[in-house]
Amino acid sequence: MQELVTRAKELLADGTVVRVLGWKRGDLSYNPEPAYFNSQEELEQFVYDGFCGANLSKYMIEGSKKEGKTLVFLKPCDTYSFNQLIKEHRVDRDKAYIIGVGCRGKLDVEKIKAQGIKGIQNISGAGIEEDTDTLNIRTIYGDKTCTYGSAMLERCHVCKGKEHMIFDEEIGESKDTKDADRFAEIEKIEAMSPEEKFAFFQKELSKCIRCNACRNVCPACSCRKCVFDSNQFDSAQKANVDSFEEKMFHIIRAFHVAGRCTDCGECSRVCPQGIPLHLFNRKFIKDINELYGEYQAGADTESKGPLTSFTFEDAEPGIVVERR
Amino acid sequence: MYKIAKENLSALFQTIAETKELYLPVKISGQVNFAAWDEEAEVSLETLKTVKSPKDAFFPQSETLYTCKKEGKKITIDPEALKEKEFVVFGMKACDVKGLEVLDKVFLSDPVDTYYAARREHGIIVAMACHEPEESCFCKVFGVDCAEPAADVSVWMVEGTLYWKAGTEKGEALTKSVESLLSPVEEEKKDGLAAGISELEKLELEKQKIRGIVEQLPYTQLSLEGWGKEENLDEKFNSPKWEELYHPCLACGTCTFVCPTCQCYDIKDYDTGHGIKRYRCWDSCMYSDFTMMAHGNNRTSQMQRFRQRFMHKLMYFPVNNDGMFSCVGCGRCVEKCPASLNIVKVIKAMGGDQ
Amino acid sequence: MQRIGVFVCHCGSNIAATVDVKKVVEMAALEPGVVHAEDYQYMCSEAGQAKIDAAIKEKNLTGIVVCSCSPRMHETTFRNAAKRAGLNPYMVEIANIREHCSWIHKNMEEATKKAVILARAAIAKVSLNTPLQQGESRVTKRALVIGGGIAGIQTALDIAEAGYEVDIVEKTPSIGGRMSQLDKTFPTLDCSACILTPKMVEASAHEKINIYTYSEVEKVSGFVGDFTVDIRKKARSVNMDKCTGCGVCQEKCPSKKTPNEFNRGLNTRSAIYTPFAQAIPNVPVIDREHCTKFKTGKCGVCAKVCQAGAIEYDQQDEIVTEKYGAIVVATGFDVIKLDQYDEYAYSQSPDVITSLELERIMNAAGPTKGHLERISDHKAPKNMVFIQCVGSRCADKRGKSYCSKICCMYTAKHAMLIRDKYPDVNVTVFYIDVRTPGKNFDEFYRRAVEEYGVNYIKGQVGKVAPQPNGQLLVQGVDLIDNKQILMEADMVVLAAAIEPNKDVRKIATMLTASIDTNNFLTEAHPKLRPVESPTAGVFLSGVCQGPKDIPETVAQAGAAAVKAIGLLAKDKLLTNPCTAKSDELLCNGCSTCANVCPYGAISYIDKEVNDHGIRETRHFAQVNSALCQGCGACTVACPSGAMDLQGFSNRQIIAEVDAICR
Amino acid sequence: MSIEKTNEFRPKIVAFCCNWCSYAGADLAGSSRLGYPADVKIIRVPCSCRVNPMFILRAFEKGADGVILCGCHPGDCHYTTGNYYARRRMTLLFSMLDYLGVENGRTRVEWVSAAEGVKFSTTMNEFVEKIHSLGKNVRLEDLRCRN
Amino acid sequence: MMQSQKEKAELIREISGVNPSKCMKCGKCSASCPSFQEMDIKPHQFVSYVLHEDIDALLESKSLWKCLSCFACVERCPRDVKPGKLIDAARQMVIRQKGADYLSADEIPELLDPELPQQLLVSAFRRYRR
Repeated sequence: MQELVTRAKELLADGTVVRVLGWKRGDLSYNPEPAYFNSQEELEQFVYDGFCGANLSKYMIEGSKKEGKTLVFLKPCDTYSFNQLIKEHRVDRDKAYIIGVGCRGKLDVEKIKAQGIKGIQNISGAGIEEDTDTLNIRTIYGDKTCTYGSAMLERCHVCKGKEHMIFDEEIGESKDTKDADRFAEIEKIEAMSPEEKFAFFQKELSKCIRCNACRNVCPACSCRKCVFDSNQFDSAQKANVDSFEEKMFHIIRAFHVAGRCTDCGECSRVCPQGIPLHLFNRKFIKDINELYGEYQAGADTESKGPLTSFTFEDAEPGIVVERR
Repeated sequence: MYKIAKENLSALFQTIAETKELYLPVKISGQVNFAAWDEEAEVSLETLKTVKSPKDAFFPQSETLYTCKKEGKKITIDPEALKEKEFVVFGMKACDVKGLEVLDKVFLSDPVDTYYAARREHGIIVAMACHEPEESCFCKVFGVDCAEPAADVSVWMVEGTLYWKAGTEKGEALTKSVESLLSPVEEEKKDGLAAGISELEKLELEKQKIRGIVEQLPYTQLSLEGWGKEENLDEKFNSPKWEELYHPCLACGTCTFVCPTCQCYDIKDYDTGHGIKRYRCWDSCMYSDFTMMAHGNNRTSQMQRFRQRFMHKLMYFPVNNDGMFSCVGCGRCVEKCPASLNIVKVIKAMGGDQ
Repeated sequence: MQRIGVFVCHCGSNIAATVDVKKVVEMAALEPGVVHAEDYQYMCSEAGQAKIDAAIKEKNLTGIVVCSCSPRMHETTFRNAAKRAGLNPYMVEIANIREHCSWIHKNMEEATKKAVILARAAIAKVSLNTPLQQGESRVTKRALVIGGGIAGIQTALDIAEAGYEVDIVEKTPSIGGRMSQLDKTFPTLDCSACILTPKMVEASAHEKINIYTYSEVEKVSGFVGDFTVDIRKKARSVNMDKCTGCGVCQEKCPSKKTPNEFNRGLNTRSAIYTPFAQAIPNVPVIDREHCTKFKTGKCGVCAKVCQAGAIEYDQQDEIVTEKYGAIVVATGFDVIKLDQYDEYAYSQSPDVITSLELERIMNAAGPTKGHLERISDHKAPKNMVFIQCVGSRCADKRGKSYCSKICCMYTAKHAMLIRDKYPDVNVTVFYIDVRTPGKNFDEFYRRAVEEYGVNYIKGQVGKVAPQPNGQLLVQGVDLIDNKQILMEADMVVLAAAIEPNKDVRKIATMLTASIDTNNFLTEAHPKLRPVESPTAGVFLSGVCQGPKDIPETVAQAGAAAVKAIGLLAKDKLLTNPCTAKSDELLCNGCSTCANVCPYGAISYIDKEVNDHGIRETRHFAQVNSALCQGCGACTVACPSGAMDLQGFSNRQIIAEVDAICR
Repeated sequence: MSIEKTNEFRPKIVAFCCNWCSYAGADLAGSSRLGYPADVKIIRVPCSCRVNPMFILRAFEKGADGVILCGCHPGDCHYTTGNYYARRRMTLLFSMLDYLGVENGRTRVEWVSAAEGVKFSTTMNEFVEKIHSLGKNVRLEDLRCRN
Repeated sequence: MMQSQKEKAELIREISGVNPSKCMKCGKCSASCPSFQEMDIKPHQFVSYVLHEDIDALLESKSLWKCLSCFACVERCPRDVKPGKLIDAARQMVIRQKGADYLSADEIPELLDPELPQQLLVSAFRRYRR
């Protein structure tokens, strides 16, 4: 991590960049926040550890509007989002100096708490250089441990790989964290009866409080004004008035990012109600892969997305029934 | 003071539910929130903080105000009926109860919000002590004692026994209705031979233990110096710190929707095809269309919206309400903010201003 | 709030027999905004239209709904009626209660109920209609034809004859194209040059036609009626005004080793050259790549021998910018490369040739002066084998999936000509199918077989193996006799597939005209608009659209000309107002909409906007309403709902949905 | 009206038809007097690619029991490519609805040319029958819209 | 188990992965075939036999054992039909029939005869090793 700080200071000093977009140490051991650093002194607050899950690429939409170049730290999975944003002219490549940072999986404090660990005072073992599989957690109620893997975000278990799709330089080692099949959960649901599926999603979506965190954090949701905030479709927008509204919102949210979603997993990470929102996006990804050929949004900045292209031989919508 | 064994609680809930609506922390798909009780409900009283605060029970996220119906060219208006049935909210925490005091200031002062008032009138609160406070809690900063929740009924859960103490007339009435399931606590009896102390003493020890833990919490020593005073208003408002602080904010409504004191709402119409339902729903000052008017919005940047939330909680509200902050230190926003921003970071960052 | 009038038509008994028209009127009158409702026997009649006229004027209507037959029938009628009454014609909606209701339902109650709902939907829609104005755009009365082959020449001539200026841009030094390389043409066997040259001369002499040879289209902007095109005139190194076309320079040029493209590389040419004797213009160009002067700085023979002093070594490429109202693409074709077809030994033996090479060999002006001989040893062949479908109808990557269409006929032509001129040469044709649809085509083929004794074998050749003695061993199959055939041939002629000119892709991109997977330009409609590109103002002439023979090409060239003339004849273009429109405050410039637009109607601009007090420069989509045809693909592709379709807006369609589901 | 009072389930069905092929196909069905149930109500759109998934969900929200989208046959689109985009969009949308446990069969896409009056009528008859067999839409409706 | 001609045709299509309806009857396979003269059913006919589901005749044909599996027909077929693969598949069917479907690798030596093309052995092993 110190290497990142040193390099950031160098780049600030030699004028390559005028600011740094990274993560700032939080006031608890697990809540660093995305932050701009404008000087070498401010960089003393910089942190990069297992809790730096936030994908900084979307912040570069604003970053691109600022004067001068911004140094941005991107994890391997974040670089897909950045590419996609370039493709959609939402960020300016020339305004960004990208350091691809290593990643050994990102942690979710909710997963630690779910293991019955309360009153956390300090967590060690989350550092990026620490080569340990155990997190040691000091709490008000005694010392606890858990494995790194058990505290990892879902997305890291199905990691797309630790390669940066776009960068100016790369710093730091990564560790492969993939230990599950990306589509296993989707297949499990697909195999359910319609009644079971309906019950499953009804229950999950009933938790939705329409806070819009999933939308606002999503790098693909970069509309100036979401259709759900416009008066064209008069949606309930922020009110959880009827179960239909939740379904409508989540279907359309996923549909709007279909073919553009890089599966960065931010939506699931931020949901205050723990709704596995990636199940929607990933369903579309799976369908696109199966019906229109493998496609990974954000793997490049040129390719045409699957919903803005077609082939004459595309499957008919009836395939949905035939495949069952 | 009464008590009931933990294993008999479901009988208690059943009895309450026979005559009243009962809301309590229920786990659904892995998350605990206040919900109506039924026999299948997975009740989770151990959960310290429900994701959303229980303010829904009094001020629902969405509620219909009235319905317009159209027949031919005639329009009729039916106001929604006010709450008439008694209901019990079981397991609210001291901070949540304090949150209601904040809401009362808003909704029960003139003009009275009749929908809210009806719910307050018919709602019976059973508040529970926080036996294992966590690192995100800072209720003590706002003068809340989580060991001694004051409500219609206060309850403690010690070693598998729920202790029950009515605090108001409503609470007495509720106690009466379930008396058959409760047994009185005999103040003199030293039940634990080894401990040799009475149950009341044991309860006092538990409260002290809780207060001890609270002292150790990282945010407990937070200073509110400078906040809530009119003379500092301009200085806080104009502080350059806001510009640095707001950056990570995603402009989602998580903090406002989990907050026990946020009380802003929007009023919208829904066309059902047969008429219009006018409903109100929580709004969030984090949203770009909050207080949107025909000419646009008086807060045009996210910094201004971000500032609004904290200035409201820590300045405008206390200035207008005899120093009562509209934050109760429940720490839900600390836990749930997707960008790890929170009111504590704001208080700390701005604390050094004066 | 709109003031809506509803007019319910009985259509005699067509509607009234199954729909209670009075009930529809009664129910419609209750809808919000409806201030007038009436019924009439025939709404489309003059008396019916007069009722509409009167109601609009008396009740000050802002929108009307006519419940009648299909809008495909009378929408225009009622729009015109509204217009006459002073109402914007796009404030009219039709509820189709005949085709979609009275004619298909028997139960009066049901049909009436449905008619009421359809009326409600139309009322709900019209409440959200906004007056739309047909846009106008001016038309530059000049056409550009890209490609100077027979297709381009014919199109240019036809347009010029109608009185409009036409520019032809031709990449090579002369117009004439593929047809100028041909010897004879089927099925009449007249000499290609004899019929083409007069056309070339006519085009070059026509006062309305301006020819840019040795030039290429560099950039296209604008849209139908108003294109701006940059044309690069490549440096010819010869002054066109001074040159007399005497040809001395070519004779004296010491560098004569360059493969002659016109003769398909069968012989060589000088570095300063005109591609062929009848070239127009008859002005040579210096091929700078092969010219000693340009390569080494030494030489300059041509300048010395040129009496007219026309040689200008320091000439530079020149960019000409012109405005056009219409653009015709006539970029033609080439034959495919055969290096992948090892089994036919095309790369190994000079005596395995393509049919186009045979054309040059047979041509009196060709490398052998029209004498049929082997390229390897100049001996006259005794046995010739023609192989059909080389690279055509091919499922693999080596060839093309389509039928090249012209090969069957030109092979019959070649076989016939050879048998006629050299009766002792045996000609064998291996074919898969012989396709001769066309006037006198099959008769022509039969003559080759019956009168000229050409040996047609149903079957394909598997291998051509050059032998040490210079012969070609051909191994084929006769599927009728079910025999494998091994025969020696002196020459093998391959009917190579044709493909669109390689440059078409570049040109299509500039024009935002769509092309198919085979690089043929796509027509606006495969049956009904075969000479128009989906991009307005762009027309297709000749093989760039699909394989064609000469008469078809000429016919299509004429058709493309007529379409272009039809456009140029207009002073102004009225545009369909039901076009997409982007909300500049919502659009984030992501370009998704442009990716799905089939007409290239969407471009992006950077402009300062005032978004409720926030002033900033934003990058957003703009729809060119002259190009947009109003399909709405962009509106759905746009995630933020910034793109909407006028006349079929999101809110209008939703209002219809709501009214129906109510 | 008395139809409303009978207990028989009368589905609400929205049919989006493209202006150039399917709407004309429906007109042809009409002029050929090829009947189909009155439950089907047609909305005219310029092209199948104009149909936003939100329109379909909106219909269900407001109480539709089935939604069918008709457009030109692939390759015949008046705008050359519109129905290809529609095809992908609808395939993905339908797949998502199926995944959420909404009965498949409530949505359908059919390519109907201007000459296929018979096909239009048969398709609508089949579709109405299918919706009858599925019964009322309860998984995608908004309860507020119930009568 | 007795299979109908239709089932056999299905099987042969499945084993070979060939779609015989792609054939445009150009005969290039037969034109390319080095063993053409010795075959009773010619390579292009193979495709048509499968298309017309006349499999028994095919299985009895001596052509099966004359094909060298040089795959010239596969390489040169302009329609990507791969007649050679059909022949290969037909041979598989015969072998499977003899050994009651899916014989094991050690049974193969006794089935060997000098006429058997080597390619067949190789592909047989490839298949039966699965």
